[in-house]
Amino acid sequence: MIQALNSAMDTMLTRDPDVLVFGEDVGYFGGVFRATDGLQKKHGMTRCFDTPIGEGGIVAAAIGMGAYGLRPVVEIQFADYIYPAFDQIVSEAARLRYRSAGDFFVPMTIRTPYGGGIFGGQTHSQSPEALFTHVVGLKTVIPSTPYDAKGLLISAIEDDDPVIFLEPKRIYNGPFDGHHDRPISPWSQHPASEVPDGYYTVPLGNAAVLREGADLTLLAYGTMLHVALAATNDCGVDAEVIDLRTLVPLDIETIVKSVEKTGRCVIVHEATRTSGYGAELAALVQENCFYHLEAPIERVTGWDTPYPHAFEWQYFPGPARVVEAIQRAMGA
Amino acid sequence: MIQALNSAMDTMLTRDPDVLVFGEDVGYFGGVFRATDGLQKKHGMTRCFDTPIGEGGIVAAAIGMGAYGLRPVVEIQFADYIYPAFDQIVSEAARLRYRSAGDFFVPMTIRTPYGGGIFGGQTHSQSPEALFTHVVGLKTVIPSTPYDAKGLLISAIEDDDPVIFLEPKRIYNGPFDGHHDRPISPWSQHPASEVPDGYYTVPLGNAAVLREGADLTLLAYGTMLHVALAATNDCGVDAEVIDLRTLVPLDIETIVKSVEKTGRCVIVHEATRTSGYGAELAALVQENCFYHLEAPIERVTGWDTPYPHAFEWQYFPGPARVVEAIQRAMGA
Amino acid sequence: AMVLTRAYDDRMYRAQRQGKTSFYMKCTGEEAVAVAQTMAIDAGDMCFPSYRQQGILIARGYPLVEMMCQVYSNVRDPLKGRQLPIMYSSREYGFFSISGNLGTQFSQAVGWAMASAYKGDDRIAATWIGEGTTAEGDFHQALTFAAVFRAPVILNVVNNQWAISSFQGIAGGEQSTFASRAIGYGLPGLRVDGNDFLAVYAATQWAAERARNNLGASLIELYTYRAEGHSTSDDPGRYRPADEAGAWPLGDPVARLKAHLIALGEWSEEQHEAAQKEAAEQVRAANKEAEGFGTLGSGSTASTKTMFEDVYKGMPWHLRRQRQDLGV
Amino acid sequence: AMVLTRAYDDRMYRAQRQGKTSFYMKCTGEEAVAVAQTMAIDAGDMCFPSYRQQGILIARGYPLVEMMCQVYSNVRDPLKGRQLPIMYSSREYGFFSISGNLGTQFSQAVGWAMASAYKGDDRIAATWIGEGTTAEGDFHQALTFAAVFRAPVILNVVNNQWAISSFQGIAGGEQSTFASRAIGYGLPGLRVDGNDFLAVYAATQWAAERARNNLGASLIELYTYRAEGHSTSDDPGRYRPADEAGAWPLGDPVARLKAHLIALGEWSEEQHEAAQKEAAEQVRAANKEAEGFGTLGSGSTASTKTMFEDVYKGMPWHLRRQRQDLGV
Ligand SMILES: Cc1ncc(C[n+]2csc(CCOP(=O)(O)OP(=O)(O)O)c2C)c(N)n1
Ligand SMILES: Cc1ncc(C[n+]2csc(CCOP(=O)(O)OP(=O)(O)O)c2C)c(N)n1
Ligand SMILES: [Mg+2]
Ligand SMILES: [Mg+2]
Repeated sequence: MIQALNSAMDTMLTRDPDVLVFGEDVGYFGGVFRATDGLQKKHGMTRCFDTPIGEGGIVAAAIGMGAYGLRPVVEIQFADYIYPAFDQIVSEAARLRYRSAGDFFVPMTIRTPYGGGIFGGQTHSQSPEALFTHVVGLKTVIPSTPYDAKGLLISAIEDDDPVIFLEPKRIYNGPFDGHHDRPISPWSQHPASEVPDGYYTVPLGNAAVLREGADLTLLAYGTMLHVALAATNDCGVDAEVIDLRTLVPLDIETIVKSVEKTGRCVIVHEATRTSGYGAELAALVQENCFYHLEAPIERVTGWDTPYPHAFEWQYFPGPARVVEAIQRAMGA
Repeated sequence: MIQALNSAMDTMLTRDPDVLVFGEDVGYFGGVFRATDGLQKKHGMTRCFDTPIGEGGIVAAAIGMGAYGLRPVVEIQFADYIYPAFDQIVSEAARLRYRSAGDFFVPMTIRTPYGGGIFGGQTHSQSPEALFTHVVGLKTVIPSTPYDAKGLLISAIEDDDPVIFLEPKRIYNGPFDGHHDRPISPWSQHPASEVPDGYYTVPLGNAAVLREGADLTLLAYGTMLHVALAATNDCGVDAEVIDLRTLVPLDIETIVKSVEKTGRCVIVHEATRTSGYGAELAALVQENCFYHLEAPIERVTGWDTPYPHAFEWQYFPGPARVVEAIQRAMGA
Repeated sequence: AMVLTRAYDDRMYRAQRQGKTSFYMKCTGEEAVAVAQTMAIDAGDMCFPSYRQQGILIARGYPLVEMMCQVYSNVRDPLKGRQLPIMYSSREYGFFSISGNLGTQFSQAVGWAMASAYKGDDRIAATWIGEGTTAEGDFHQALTFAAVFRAPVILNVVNNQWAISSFQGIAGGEQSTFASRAIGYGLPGLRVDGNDFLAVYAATQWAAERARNNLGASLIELYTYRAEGHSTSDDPGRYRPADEAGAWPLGDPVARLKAHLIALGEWSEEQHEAAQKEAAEQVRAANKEAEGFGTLGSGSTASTKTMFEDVYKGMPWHLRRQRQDLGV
Repeated sequence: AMVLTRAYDDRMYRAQRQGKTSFYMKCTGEEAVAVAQTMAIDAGDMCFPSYRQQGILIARGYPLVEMMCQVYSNVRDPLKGRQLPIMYSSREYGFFSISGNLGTQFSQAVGWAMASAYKGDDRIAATWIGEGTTAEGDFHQALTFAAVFRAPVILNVVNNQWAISSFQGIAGGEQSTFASRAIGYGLPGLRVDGNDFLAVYAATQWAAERARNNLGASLIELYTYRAEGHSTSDDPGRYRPADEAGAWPLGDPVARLKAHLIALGEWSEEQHEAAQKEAAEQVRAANKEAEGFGTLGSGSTASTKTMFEDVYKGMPWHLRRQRQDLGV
């Protein structure tokens, strides 16, 4: 997936002189996860560069550049470190178009790796997506495959609104289905693993049905999408697995259509449970599909604790926990 | 309510030499809403003082003081201005006890006025409570009456965990039931408007049933609690009105007991809808009361836009909108 | 322009007192800052102001009527009634949307300047922040980024000695000057009498020159005095002596410039009175027109459905649904 | 202590390479900073370090075994396996819990110092930040609050010239020194050779004296060099010449102190070798004991149910329920 992201930025830097890429260790080094590897060498110091360690200043600079007319793409080294920029994101980027009645806007993309599974401890494992979904004026995008990662990132860069682009770092360098104790099945077995060269887009706001099924609807995104698929295989229930891809704006039709068909819904995310995005999904599903529901909507999530270093796999909501939820929903 | 809050801080400053009160314009001036009026004069410059305009620094100082062993009570002038302190709150205050295995903790209370209804425009009207309910390690409290305001604030100050104490500024100086076009019924008509002198507490984590009812459960907090009561009177439905008072930890039993009885639930808050705290409440209610529910859980909330200055009353979720939701729920 | 700014402030302040809007903020005593600085930079240069530089718009000839319509949140308000009064915005006049959140514009201005430099554009950015707000992280990030990326920007600290109720010492103004903050970043720091129109003009001209020649950013501390309350919601009587304003030795920038010009024989009492009359007249006329479009609460606003627009470039389904729920 | 610190680093680095834990960070070349500064302040003074001052704990005699158990996240880890290796915490030894979020400790230290002053306690606070992290808002807030409230704190900037892959210029180190940042706040700013043990000691003693006498805060820039990679996840070969470390003229603080002491006749090659042997031995023994309690992945951890503790002082219903869901 990391190469796909790199290719998306390379493609946009080539196509549009107004695109700039910057952040901490992003330029000469190419990013601590190598997402911007080679971009400075190819496009020059003025197009892809290192910044001081100040997330607030990075996002503020991007907002000012956006007001000028550029399309900044900034990297926050870990999602856990986005909070120093929170005021600039929430009070400024998200509100500028509205408060200026369209006079100014912020065509900025904030890329940041999120999620656990890498023994990163409590400050290299967070999944803060729910916070951004509550902030009106932001779009929140999370890819789960290399193909989508490139297509969605290009769409995000071309989008005229600020986009929070959360990257599942656990699958940066290969797939992971949550079975940490088993060999991993390679991307090649994954439908959307082929990444075309050059320009293409995957539109924001469209979910993808990755597996059709009749018995139950599984809603997931990012790394957990693969966990959901693994759980489906493990328990043999004919689940419909939906990859949300964009959290806001949400593809409600695809979800409602599926739940009206299956009558059962399990939501999976790695973020902490209380007020996580699963809460909004559960609220929407029961509002829109109440009379079709045959069982309570289940949420499988990270526990309401920080991500503990030594208990990585007790914390991570793996296939076993998803299977239990599926069985509870089917049993009900 | 403002006098009740002032009295709570006065009481605690008197009882406990480790309590300090500070923030922007809090000391000599007594706060832009007068919440700390007279406290510096009475308790001295070292107990109640003005700080530079730096919310991050204010909270950081409070965390350091907490690590020393003091009980800081800080004011963020408007909830809309808490974001510069977001990193210190989320990454530090909320996690310190956990990451140090109890070695250090933060007995800090952050007071901040929230909510609209005062023509404050988009940066003096926000209701960001949902963001804090998603952050593990924080407690989130919102009073709706003067009696509770004092008792809950004293409990918050005495609590050894960081508490986000959100104050409904619309009812600082008198009650408001959302009927902006009618004369207001005074606090005196409100059961919990009498505020005793001196020390007393209202425990965190307990909701209050403000009106018993058989037909439907109304969940609300802060200003909207009064709107919910007004709506109940307006539509004559026998609703049970529950004041959550503490959002985290939530009093789930009281809620479940009520919804199991009524089978219908309407949630009211002023914050924007998507991923607002109403989503978590809806998710919990359907998880815990699925087989008792006779109608979809309704959410009456602020719109997913910033708070627009000229459209105060089209934005504010007043009694009329609550009545509609109640009728939808009853009709279903 | 200073005279006009003051006349405008007086009128709008009265309008708020008459209940025609919810809120107003004057810049009385600080007119020289915005006006002289605007005159010292080019019309194409981009301003990232705080809420106390209405003088920029007036000096650039932005229509008074539009400013008033914004203050009244009426049907002609260019911001469609969304913003608190005085939170103007005009891309056309190089005036960035004012934020209620202090300090954020300071570091954004640096980004705009970086973009201008990247494009080889010779326009520069100028930004203003109150001395109280220098304590925010944005101030530090602005200076850091401006120094590291040699951004063509003028960073102005308006030291009017008060931040609502707290005097400049609470922001650290007693240990050192705000101008000296620049030293640690390797930026030039100038400190000028903000009530001396010509001094402000000269210092700004120097900094603009420097920025335009890509020699980098400058910080200017403008030492002035907030002669009125913080805003219409404020009561300075509670925290400072009533006569302090009068006692302030560096006086009124308008009176000082007037005296100076008269001494030079370039101006006269008569001309000044005439100018004041003309300004008052201009404001009166504009206000008449603006009030014609409605005042806050008069019900004459943009249509309610505009409330759901501009959250995003397009309107996603959930906002469309909410708009329908409201029935507009 | 410097020798011991280095021996400790070498052992733990090897342990990580052997897969006994997930992560490690060395302070090679910077040992003098933490060790000399710790010796120059009192045992009761409170330290708010970054992740590169393990020398503080070692200089204060914190048990190596406990440090190692933290690195191994094993059953004896005082932090119950919750934190990334090297994020130590010990209230007893005056060592504040290390945060993964850069810079936050700098302004917290000021708060601790304000509390100490409020209590009339004569203990002071000391805090460390990397030169790269000075760009964060916390740095500015720390200096502002320290100046305004005259907090008894020592603010140390460890300029090891690198921030992962970016050299100090990216943080603004070319336009001005980090020590000079203090000037704008009216604080003294000292700049010392961080590899000169005695210079570091003297500067710190002066600042501690000043703080203890309630004369206020000082900022010390410690100029040193990060001789190794940023962490075990880093590969400096990608961004700096392999021999740069060797070429660094101000050399190795251990070798320099050793040479100095030998010149004074206070120390000898033999004593030094003996000291190194002893340190290596001490570390070996401690590591044997620590590994006895398990290494990461060995399964020997605190019990899983502790994962749900200390989120709050008590355990609210939702965490109890989640613990039951996990079946522990
Ligand atoms: C982030 C933030 N914190 C607090 C406030 C509340 N507030 C509005 S103006 C003000 C005082 C600002 O003083 P100063 O920077 O000196 O500007 P002046 O009003 O003197 O022009 C404060 C504290 C705010 N608007 N934003
Ligand atoms: C808020 C935040 N942003 C980014 C990071 C990622 N990060 C960890 S260490 C580091 C470099 C810090 O360099 P410096 O401050 O010079 O300290 P040094 O490593 O040299 O001791 C970065 C960018 C972080 N941990 N926290
Ligand atoms: Mg001021
Ligand atoms: Mg460094």
